[in-house]
This record gives sequence, structure tokens and C-alpha cells, in this order.
Amino acid sequence: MTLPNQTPRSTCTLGYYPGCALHGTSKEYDISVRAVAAELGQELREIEDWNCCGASAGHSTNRKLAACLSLRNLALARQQNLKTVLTPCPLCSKQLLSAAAEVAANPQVRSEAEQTIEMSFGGGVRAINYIQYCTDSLDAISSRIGEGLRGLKAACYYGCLLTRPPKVVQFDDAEHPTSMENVVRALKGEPVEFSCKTDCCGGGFTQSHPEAVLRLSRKILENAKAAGAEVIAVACPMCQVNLDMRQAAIEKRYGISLGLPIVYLSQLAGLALGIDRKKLGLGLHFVSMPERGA
Amino acid sequence: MLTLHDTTAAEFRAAVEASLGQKAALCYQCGKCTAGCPMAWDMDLSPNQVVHAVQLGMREKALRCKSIWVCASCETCSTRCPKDFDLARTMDVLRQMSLEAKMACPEAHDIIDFHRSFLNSIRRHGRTHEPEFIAEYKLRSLHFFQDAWNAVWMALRGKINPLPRSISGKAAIRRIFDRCRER
Amino acid sequence: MIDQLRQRARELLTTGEAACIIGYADASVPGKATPIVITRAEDADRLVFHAACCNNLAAYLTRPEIRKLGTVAMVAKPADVRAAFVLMQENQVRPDDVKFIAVDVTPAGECTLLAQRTREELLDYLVKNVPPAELADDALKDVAALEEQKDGERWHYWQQQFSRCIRCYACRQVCPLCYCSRCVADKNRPQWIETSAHGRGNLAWNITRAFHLAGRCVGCGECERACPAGIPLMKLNRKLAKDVRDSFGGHAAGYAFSGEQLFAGYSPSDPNDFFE
Amino acid sequence: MSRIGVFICHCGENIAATVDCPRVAREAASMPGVVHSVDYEYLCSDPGQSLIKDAIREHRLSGVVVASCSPRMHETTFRRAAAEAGLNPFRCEMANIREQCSWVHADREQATRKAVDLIRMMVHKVARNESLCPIKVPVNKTALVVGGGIAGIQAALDIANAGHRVILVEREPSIGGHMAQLSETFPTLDCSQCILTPRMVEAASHPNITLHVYSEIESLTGFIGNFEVKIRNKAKSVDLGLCTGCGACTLACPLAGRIGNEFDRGLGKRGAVYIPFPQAVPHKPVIDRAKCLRFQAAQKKGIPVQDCSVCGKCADACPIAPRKAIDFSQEDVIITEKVGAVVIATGYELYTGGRPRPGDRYAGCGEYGYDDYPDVINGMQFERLASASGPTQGRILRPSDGLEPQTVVFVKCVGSRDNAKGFTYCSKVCCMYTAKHAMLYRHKVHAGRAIVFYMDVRSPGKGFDEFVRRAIEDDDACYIRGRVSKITREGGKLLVQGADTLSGEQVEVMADMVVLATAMTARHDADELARKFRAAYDKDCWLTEAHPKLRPVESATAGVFLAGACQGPKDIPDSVAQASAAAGKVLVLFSSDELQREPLVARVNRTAPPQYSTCTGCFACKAACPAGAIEVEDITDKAGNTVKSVARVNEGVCQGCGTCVAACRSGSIELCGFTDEQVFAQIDAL
Amino acid sequence: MAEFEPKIAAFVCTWCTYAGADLAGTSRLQYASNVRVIKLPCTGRIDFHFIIKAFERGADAVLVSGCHPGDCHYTAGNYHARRRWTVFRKLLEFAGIEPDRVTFAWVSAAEGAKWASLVNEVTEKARKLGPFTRYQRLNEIAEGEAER
Repeated sequence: MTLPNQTPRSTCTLGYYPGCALHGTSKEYDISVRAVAAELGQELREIEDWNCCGASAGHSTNRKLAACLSLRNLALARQQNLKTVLTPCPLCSKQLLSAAAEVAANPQVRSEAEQTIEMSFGGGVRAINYIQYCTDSLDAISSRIGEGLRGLKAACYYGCLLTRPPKVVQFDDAEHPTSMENVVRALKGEPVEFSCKTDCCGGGFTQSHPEAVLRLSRKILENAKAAGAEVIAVACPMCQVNLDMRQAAIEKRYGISLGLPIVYLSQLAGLALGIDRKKLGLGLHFVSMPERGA
Repeated sequence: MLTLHDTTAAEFRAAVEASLGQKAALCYQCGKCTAGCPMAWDMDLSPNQVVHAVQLGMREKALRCKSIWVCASCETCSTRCPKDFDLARTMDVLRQMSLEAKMACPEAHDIIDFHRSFLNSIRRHGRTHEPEFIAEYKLRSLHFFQDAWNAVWMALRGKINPLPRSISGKAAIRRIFDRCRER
Repeated sequence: MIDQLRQRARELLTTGEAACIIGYADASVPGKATPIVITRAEDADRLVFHAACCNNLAAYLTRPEIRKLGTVAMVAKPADVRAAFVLMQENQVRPDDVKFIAVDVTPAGECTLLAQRTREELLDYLVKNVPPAELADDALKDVAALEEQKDGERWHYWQQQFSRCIRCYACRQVCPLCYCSRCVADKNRPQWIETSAHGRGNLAWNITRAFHLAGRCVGCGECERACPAGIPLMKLNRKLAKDVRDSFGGHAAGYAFSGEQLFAGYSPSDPNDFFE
Repeated sequence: MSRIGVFICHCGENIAATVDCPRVAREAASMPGVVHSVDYEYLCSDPGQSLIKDAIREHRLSGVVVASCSPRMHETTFRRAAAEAGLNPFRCEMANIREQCSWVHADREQATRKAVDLIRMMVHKVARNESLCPIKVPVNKTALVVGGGIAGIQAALDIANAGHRVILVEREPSIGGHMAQLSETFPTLDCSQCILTPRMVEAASHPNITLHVYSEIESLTGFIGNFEVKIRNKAKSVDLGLCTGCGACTLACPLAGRIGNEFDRGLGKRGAVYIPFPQAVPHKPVIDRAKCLRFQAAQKKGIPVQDCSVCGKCADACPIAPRKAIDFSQEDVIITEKVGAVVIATGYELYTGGRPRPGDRYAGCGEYGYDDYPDVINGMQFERLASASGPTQGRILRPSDGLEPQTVVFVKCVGSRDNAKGFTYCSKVCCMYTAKHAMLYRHKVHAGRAIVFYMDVRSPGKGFDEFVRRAIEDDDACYIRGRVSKITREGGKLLVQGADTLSGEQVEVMADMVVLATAMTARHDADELARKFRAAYDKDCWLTEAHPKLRPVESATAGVFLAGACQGPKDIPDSVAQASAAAGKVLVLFSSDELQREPLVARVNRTAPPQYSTCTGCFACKAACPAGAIEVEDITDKAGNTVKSVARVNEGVCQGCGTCVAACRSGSIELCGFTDEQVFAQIDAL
Repeated sequence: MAEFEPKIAAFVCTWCTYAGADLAGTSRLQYASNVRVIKLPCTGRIDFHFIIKAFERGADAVLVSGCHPGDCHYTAGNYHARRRWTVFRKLLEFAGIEPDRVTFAWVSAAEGAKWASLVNEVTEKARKLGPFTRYQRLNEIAEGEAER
């Protein structure tokens, strides 16, 4: 499957929808995304007055509510003339995309939703995830990096919602995605093949069903470790939190030692571009990533 | 015992199909959803059995089961379904029906409490505010000490904003909530 | 110039290269010209050529009485040459049976006798120097203007025009390419086109005439000139010439004397957008 | 004045339910020229047909309109009936008030009115129908069989044994097709090659069969009884006349054993010059120019290969003297043959089980890791492993490390019955060959575990279900009712994530090897091929038969027949049966020296005397005719010199499309059965 | 006043569109009953006079349909037809006949559903346009009111 839009967009201003996580528990994702954009001379314009997409709580208990919450964000983006919106959180971006798809498919649903959100939405706003963003900016990036990641062995972990549901997100191969590997390669890192790259880490169950997180995340961590990964690269705040914050508990529970840093793709890009670790919030992880000899 | 001669079964099935926009009959019970489900180990009904319950209109079974709440919405089932049946979405539909019918599985109260707290936080501020909804969740779920240290750790690193930051459109958000909840 | 023309005609007849010359002579009405066929060299002096010589003489090539005479030479303006070429393409005249005394009128309005004689030379001349008149930009202006209008308005416009048609078929008579020995318009059992000069029949006839000339009309304008009712027939012809050009790789009629006729062939890449 | 009879069929309730047939009959009675009008339960029934025949005689009818089902269904039936009653069959027409009226409209009033209109239009047409007599055309009693698999071989032999010449064209270097790749065959477990190779040899050596291997069809023109086919003999770079098939060249090739062998599905290796498999017929090598060092070098340098000095070891090794059998300069040859009938037996392709290649018609099942893990193989690859003549001499060894797998998982319905990623249809043979595979595996690896994931077991057929039960009961194949979701590699093994829907449990298996029972698919170029033969094909590109029940081996084009899996998934017995059936059809065609064709052909209308023909001789028709049926006729005067040239239709060649008619400006061509008069009449009756 | 029911003439080829229409029947797809099908061997046979005649005889719209390009039973009949229609439809439009009165479509023997929806669509278009009295009453209407 080819990526929707291959044209490098690094010059034009880009809409930006951080979502709640990036404003809180995953602020290092936000920090690093902005840092990289700045380095690439890419203006990110945050959607003014955006609201939460409702996350799993939304679509799990009230699909209409979920759709309307996302539709409001889309409508705002349209008003603020943001045609393409970088949405680093896959859940947020999936919600935006499916809301857009739903109203596009069914005019009646659309008019109802528009009444509910008291705004009209003519469509024409596209949400892209962070891997798409990097892929589109590959030229800009590779032209700027020297030694890059110096062969850092990274297991690229996509999790669920970057590639699923394929009909909605229309990104890469749902079973065997390779786009994040391509980016890591461009950053002069060394992606390692591992079989769990689209498995589920427990997602929204961090708080409400920690047992599930331990069990699911363990398989991913072990699998990546076995594949010889030094770090796991992620592009999803939930994945990061589950694999990072719960890692100690997993080691304790199953009597294994992992010590795998879970870093955002944006942070890797930042490192490759030679941005200072602090500016990338690399200190903000439970399992911190060791400095590699300069 | 399962009785199929009365209409209630058919009505339930029809209701699900209506909000799903797909016919339950699409599923030919191959079990691929179950095979790939990361949460099946914690389910009382396997995913294909949940669909089967819908197909035969077993309302009680479908709405009271734990499975619909344990589902992590990872979309693996829908992605691999050879019949393009959207099971992940079916789970959403069943969850909502289950709540509306007040039939939600007690075993799953943690998950449901979390959803409630989370949404309330949004309803108030337009965005989620961790300390607040986590606190509310802990009150509901009585898991007071879970992650206490992690919370502190995060707070120290400024990952938890002490004060809620409401958006200016929060009134609109509240109206959206009310409109979407009215039946 | 006229002497050269007569000279050429004389030698064609004396050498027997041509059995007759189709040309123009002055008409009884002063300032007008009329077609003439001469078979004797001494009649060559009756030939004239000036601005009033408008008839498309290619029309005579397919007349049985002319055919009988064998090889003919024709005084031919570019349009006449193009018409003759189309006739060759459509197997109506054997290429070797036609000799050309090609003439042209310079932009300045000066009549000239062309040096080109063979059909190859003339084709080359046409391609290089004579763009299709029917496709000239200003000639297409009125077509565009009409295209701009609403369907209803166009319908109204053409009804007013066609309603004047008296079905005298002069347009058909003067057209070098209306050579059918029995025109569909005259076909009964079944009746293709209503013969009475009513709205239906008139519309059917004029559409048929125009479409039968699509991709073939050389834009000489004889039909319109001959029409006693003054129906702007060339507007239809030009419209079709334009559509044909736009749809089929810039095709223009009469710029080839051999090869496939436009509507006897096809290309898999022809326009397909109007199909559902 | 015409005397027309109108007959309205109820078709039981099919028509009568929505169309008021008696009323239609009453209204039809008052139509111009109608002297008799009735409605009846089932007109196609015997009494129904007699009803029509009697009416024709009794009312001296000059035309008949049967209002019932589609003419594509019963036109021949009723025209035959008319003929039996002494009415020219072409004076009988049908109005389709079932498929195009009663079945598609619910409103009784509207449907009835439409039915009346359709009938009125036909009445007007029939009033202008003429008596036509069938055209006789000679039959060329040579058959073309396309495809040298078991179906093609069977058809070729049947026709050849009946004494007719057969041209057998195979695209691969050897005939034999997929059956030659199989190890044993279900349900008897007899050796596939043992039963096939004798037939291959018989076909190749049959005096009536001309064999073209490594050849493809360029084009097919003409019509039933009189086709002309152009065959491209692809350059083999080997002179089959000289070559003795000793194989010295194949050993000499520096690439020997370095190129994946198509016949072994990549599990075995070959050289650039190779004989596809030991039992190949003809047993002669070809050079794979895409791989051959010499050809590649020549191409790079842009020089003719004979001037290239690279390698050439095969030629050196060739013992034939003085001229070597290796012929680098050989080029494709196009040969033209005239044939009377065609049998298409081009077979199928097997979905690999992996991600799609460009141009494929499916999304593919990436989750099964066929492209990623060598020990995930498909059914045909397993056949090669199990085959005594295969890359492992019949021992079951897994591709990655050549070890004997102790646990093998078989996954059924890979690509089949999969709307999302594969094909909607059931591939029909997988249930049986999977059972066979499990059985063979257990016979060869006694301690091994065979685990089969299935959705259903479909085993209708002689001894089929018994066979499956044997695999389960006697050979302990473990059948799990559920699909597999994903296959990943864990260490040296394959982790199969499946489910058992009967218990609702997830199932995990650490397997040494996985065999995917992948879908049978139409050949990737089936649509292109179908167009060459003017045969119809369905959404999955399977060639479609003329009638699903009554004309199962005929294509939409007269004289072109279908055999084997080109028409849909089939097992060997079905393919052979259909091949013989197709051969039978060909023989029926060949049983007479000439055949009658419907006289629905074009006709240049000629008013005597000929020089007054309205045809102007512009020959737009000639250029437009797709069949090349228009000829030039010179009309001469008494002195014998040509007055004019006009068009003439060769009735034998004319296919009756009528393109010439619409191309004729002077309206001088008619199409019998669809004359302007008839069509105008229909329009008048709108 | 009851809704106007247009009369529509359809000229279709036997091999693809007619077969497709049959398929729609065997699949019991329901569609508008306004179309009257005239079966011809091939779209190549369809003379432009058929369309003119149809309008003269009271058709409010005309449908022309046959095999998809490349699928013609006679290999090229539909290509020839397509080339003629390319120009003819423009001529009709130029003469003031609404383009929606004449619809061209490729419908294969397998496209029963397409046929059904096509008929509905053509019928809808014709309904919108209203009766083609403008043409049908040409002979009665004195010039000047030709435009009603």
C-alpha cells in the first residue's frame, strides 16, 4: 500500500492537534514534535480551542458523542483554514478520520452532527499521523542529518491504531507495515524485525485494567528484546506509557529483566538531527535512554 | 433454553444491525476474530460467540457479558475479518446498549467507572484533566493507591498539570454532551 | 495569370492528358461567373478566374456525364482540391482521372495560378499554406456564441432557421460530397426522413445532412450560398468540423487523398467520457 | 396483409403474478395484423408448443409473437416449433415480458401496460419480417486445443482418436500442467504422474496431434467452422529437431541449480538452460533468456546474441555435430492455422498465500507470513515436497533447514471464501487435498502431528467424505474448527494463533511448518485471453459457459468450447469429464461437412440492373466491418469494362453485427432480421 | 396532477446490455417501468436515425447501451458506434436538444445491477426534463411558439 500523499510538505504551515495526552502525561512527545518541526523550519499551528476526542471512553459508550467531539475539532480546523492536521496521537487521528468518513458517507448523520456541534463542516481536512509526517519530510530530514542514530537498533512498534482500521486510516500495510522502519533507516538507525509490531499493548486499560497491560505489553517487550532491539520506537502516547511506565511492574511480575527505553519517533528524529536531549524531553521516561558515545 | 419463535430475538438483532449498518448474518463464524483477539483470555464469551449471540438475538447474553467491556478496541478483528464484518464497532454498539439497558457486567465496573470519570472530565473542561478524572476514578473504583508513586513521579516531572485548563468552548462541549445523551 | 491558366488548359487538351476541363466562364449576368466544361482547346479562351468564381467544381467530378469523358482537369481552388481529395479517399474518383489547374487567392485578393500540379505537390501546398477555412478562429466565433446559449434558446434559434427550409435540396445539389445516387432523404420503405417541409422533417433532414458531412465537409460554403432560404448551414458544418478536430486528434477533411475515412474507423482511445 | 398470432405465456406465476395476461391478450387482439391472440400457462411446454403450431396451421399465420421469457432462453425453442408448423422460423419473434417486465416491476398496472407495449412493438416488427433460409458454411475439421494440462490433453486425444486433426498449444516448455506437479491424487492416493505421463506421451506422439509447446495464441479470427488462429512459437533457443534431450547442456550451465524452478514452486533449482522436470514432454531443454548470462550480456552491450562471446558453455557441451542443437539466434515464429473449433483449457493459477504482486486482483493474506517465513508454504509446494520426483525425493523436509517437521499446521480457505482479502468463491478442491496432505504427512512422518484448521469440510463426491474421515479417524489428523488469525516466528518455530469455535477457546500451536490451502484463481491474463477468443468471463475472470445448466462446456462464441479449470475451480475427474464433453461437442460439429448458420447477415440492397445500385462504392462499410466480410464487386457493362464498383457481403464471413449498415450514408445495406424497416416499425409502435 | 411518466426508448446490444437486463430480471432487481427495449445485435448497428425517429414518435428520452470497450462480441462494433456518438450527441445538443435526453452507457452481461440503476437514473433525468412535446409537436406548432 502506498502512502496517500508523498509530496514533501515541510515548507507550508501545518495544522496541529496534540490532544490531551501530549498536553499532559506525554508532554515529551509534544515537546519533541515541536522541536523537530522547528529544526525543519516547519510551522505547526495548533487548532485553537480544540477539545478532547473522547478517546476509547467516547466511542465505547456513545458513538454519536465521539463523532461530534471529533467533528468539532475538524470544523475548527476548517474555520482556521488548516487543510492538513498533524495528529501525533493515533487514537485522536483515528477518531478525526472516522468522524470525517462517517459524515462524508451519510448526509443525514452530517446535518444532525452539525446541529449538535453548532458548526458546519464542509470536509476538506485531512489528519496525518506522525509517521506520515516524517515520511513526507524525509528529504528535508535526510538532507540535515550527519551520522544520525549511528546504527541504533530500534524495534518499530506501531500498535493498533496507526494501521487499523485500514479502511479508515488508510495507512501502510495493516499486517506488515514498513513505513516507520523506512523513517528509522533514513535517520541512520537500524530497524530490527519483530513479529509483534501491530499487536495490542492494552491501550486505554492503563488504569482500568492494568492486568491486561502487563500481560500484553510483556509479550511485545520480550519479543523486541529477543530481536536485539536497544530501544522500542513508538508513535503513540498510550503505547509509550504502557510499555514504559508498566515496564518495572512487568519485570517484577514475570521475574524478567528488560530495561528497554521506549522512545517516540519524534525523539529519535530529534536525536538524529542533533537536537539537544533536554529539548526532546528524553529525561521524562521511566526507563531513560542512555547517552550513546558522541 | 433459546426460543426463536417469538419476535424479541429478531427485534434485538434488528436494533443492533440498525446502529451497526451491517447485517449480523455476514459473519459465518469462522472464528478468526477470536483467534486474533488480544483480550480473549479475559472474556466470558469469545468474540465470535458475541456475534453469534447477536445473530440469534440473545439479548441478555450479549448485553450482560464481560467480553464487550474487556474488548480493547484494537480493531484486529475487524481488520482481519474475511467477511468485512465490523466486530470492533459491534462491540461499541453493544456497550452503549448495555449501559442504556443498565445491564453492564458488574465484573467490568472498573473499566466503566474509568470511562465515566474520563468523559465527565471532558464534559467539564472540554479536555481531560488527569488528576481530576483519576481521582474521580479512584473514588468510584476504590483503587486509592494504585499508581500513587507513578503519579508523584510524573508530577515531579511536570507531566501532570495541577490545575485544569478549560477551553473557551466548554459550554458548547457541554451542550454536545447533553444533546448526544438525550434519547 | 488568366493567360497562364488558359495556356495550361490548352496544353492539357491538346496533349490529351485531359479529355475535358472543368472551369469557370463569365455568366450572362455581368460580374458573375458560371461553371463550364470545355473539351476543345480553342474554347480555352472562355475560361476565366476571379473573385466571383465561387462554385466548388469538384461537385462535377462525380456526375455520370463527366465520368463518361474519362480523365478530367479542373480549375481548383484549395477547397475544390480538398473536396477532390475526399472524393479520392472515398473511392468516388480514381486519383489518376483528375488533373488539377490549381488556383488560389492571395490575402491581398490577387488571383494566382499555382505551380503545384500533382496531388502530392498540392497536398504539401495545402498542409503548408492553407489552414482549413471552416476552422478559422473568427469563423468559429458564431459557433461558440451559440454554444454559450441555453438548450432552449438554441432550439428556438434553429427552429426559426429550419422552419424556412423548403426542402429544395439545393444544399445537397451543390455539395461536392453529396454524391449518393440515391440520397437517404429520397428513400421510402421505410421512410427515413419525412419529405414534407414541416418542422419534424426539416429538423431530421438538416441534422442528417450535417452529420453525413461530419469529418468530410471541406468548408467551401456552397451549401449556405445555394440555400434560397438563407439557412446558416455552415454554422452546423463548422460546429461539427470543430468537434471532430477536438475529438479525433485534430482531424480536418481533405488533407489526405488516401487512407481510412474518419467514420469508417475507430481508435480504442477515442473519447469515452460521455458513457456511463 | 400479414396474419399475426400473439401468444402470451403466464410462465406459471412468474409472469401472471404481475402481468394481467388475459387483458394483454385482449389488447393484443386489436393490434394491426393480429388475427389470433391467446394467453397460456406454459408455452414452452409440449402442449404449449402444440397450441402455437395448431394456431399457425388453423389461422394460416404469417407471423408469430411469443410473449414470455427472454429470447436468449427460448427463441430457438419457439422458432423450431414455428418451423415444424410450416412457418419460416424467422417469422417468429419473442417479446420479453418476464426478465425485463414481470420480474423487475411490482406494480401490476405498469407491468401490464409495459407488456402490451413490448408486444405491440414486436407485432409491428413481425409484420415486416421476411422468410429467411439458413446459410450453409463449410466446416474445417481441425480442432485447436489451447492448454496442455490434463483437460487439454484429454480433449485433444478424444478428438484425435475420432480421426480429426488437433493442434495442441501449450505455453510452458512441457505439457502436463498442474497435474504433473501433484504427488498422489485423492481419494485413491494413486500416483499422479504414473497416470498422467502415459497420456502426455500418447498426446505428443499421436499422428493426428500437432504439438506446439512454449507457444501462445496471438489472435483468433473468423467464426465457427472457419477460424484462423495465429500461434507464436516462442524462441526456445534450442533446435528441437536436432536436440536429443540428453541434458548435457543443462549440466554445463554455470547457473545450474541456482535459479528457482517454477515446476517445483521455487523449492527446487534449475539452470538458465533447463528441462522443466524429468518426465517433461517433449523432453527437450529451453534457454531462459531473462536469466542466461550470454543473452543478458548481449542485451547490455546491445549486440545480437550470436556476436556475443560470453559463456556459451551449453553450446560447447552439446554433443550434436556438426551443427549444435543450441541455437542462440532463434527467434519467435508466428504460424497460422485454419481450424473449425476451439477448446480452451488454459486452467488456473494458485494463489501463493502471500501479499499481492502488482496487478493482482486481491489484497492477500499478509498475516500468514508466506512472504516472510520460508516454512510457510502453499499446497502446491507441499505436493512437490511429497512427490517422489520432487526436490526432496518425496521426503517431507521443511525449506528453512531441511529438517523433518514434527508438527505441521494446515490452514484451509486461504484466499477462498474471503471477501475482504481474497475471493468470494469456494475453491472446491482444498478440503480434499488438505485431507490428503495430512494423510501423506502422517504416512511419511509417523510421529508427526498434523493439525488442520477448517471452517467447513466440503467433501461431496465418490469416496470423498470417506477419505476425509480416514484422515481424521485412521491417520489421526487433528481437525480444529476455526480460522487462523496470524502466524509469527518464535525462535525457530512458527507460532500459529488460531481458534476453536466449538469451545470458544483460542488455540496456539508452535509449528515446524505451515501449509496454506490457497485459493485457485483465474489466470492473471484470463480476461485478455477471453477477449482473444470472444469468450465471456465473470468478476473473478473465470470464463463463463453459455448456459450454467444446459450448455456447460460452450462459451458465448459459437465453436469455442471450455474445458477444465479455466471455467472455475475443478478437481481432476471434473476437468477430464468436461474435457471429454467439450471434445464431444467438437465432434458433433465435425460430424457434418457444412453447418447451417442463422441467416441474420448484412445484404447490400441491389436494384436490378446492377449499375443502378444505390451503393456508391465509398466502402466505408468495408473499413468498418469487424469480420472483414465486405468484398468489392465490379459491375461491368456488356463490353466488359467496369462501370462502377459496389460492396458485396460474404455471407459466410458476415457475423451480422450491422456496423456496416449504420456506416452506410445512402442506406444501401440491410441487416436481415434487423432491417431499418423492422426497427422503424418498432419505434413507430413506441 | 399525477407525476409525469416519461416514455423512454432503449437501443441495446444483444450480447452485453440485453443479457445484463436479463440478469437484472433473474436477480429480481426492481426498477422503473418506463423503458422500452429495442434489441439489436450490436451497438454498431444503431443508426443515428433511430434516435431521431424515437423522438419523432414520442420518446421523451433515449438510452443507447452495449458492451464495454474491448468486450464487443464482434470485437469492434461498439468502438465504431462510440466514434459516431462522440460527434452526434454534440450535434443534437447544438440543435438545442438537452443532453440528458440521450444517455449512453456500457453495461456488461454481468452488470444487472448497473442496468437497473441506469434505467432509474435515466427515468429520473427524463422526469426532471418533462415531456418532450417541443419535439413531438413540431409539426403542429407554428414557428415562433416552437419554444413553449
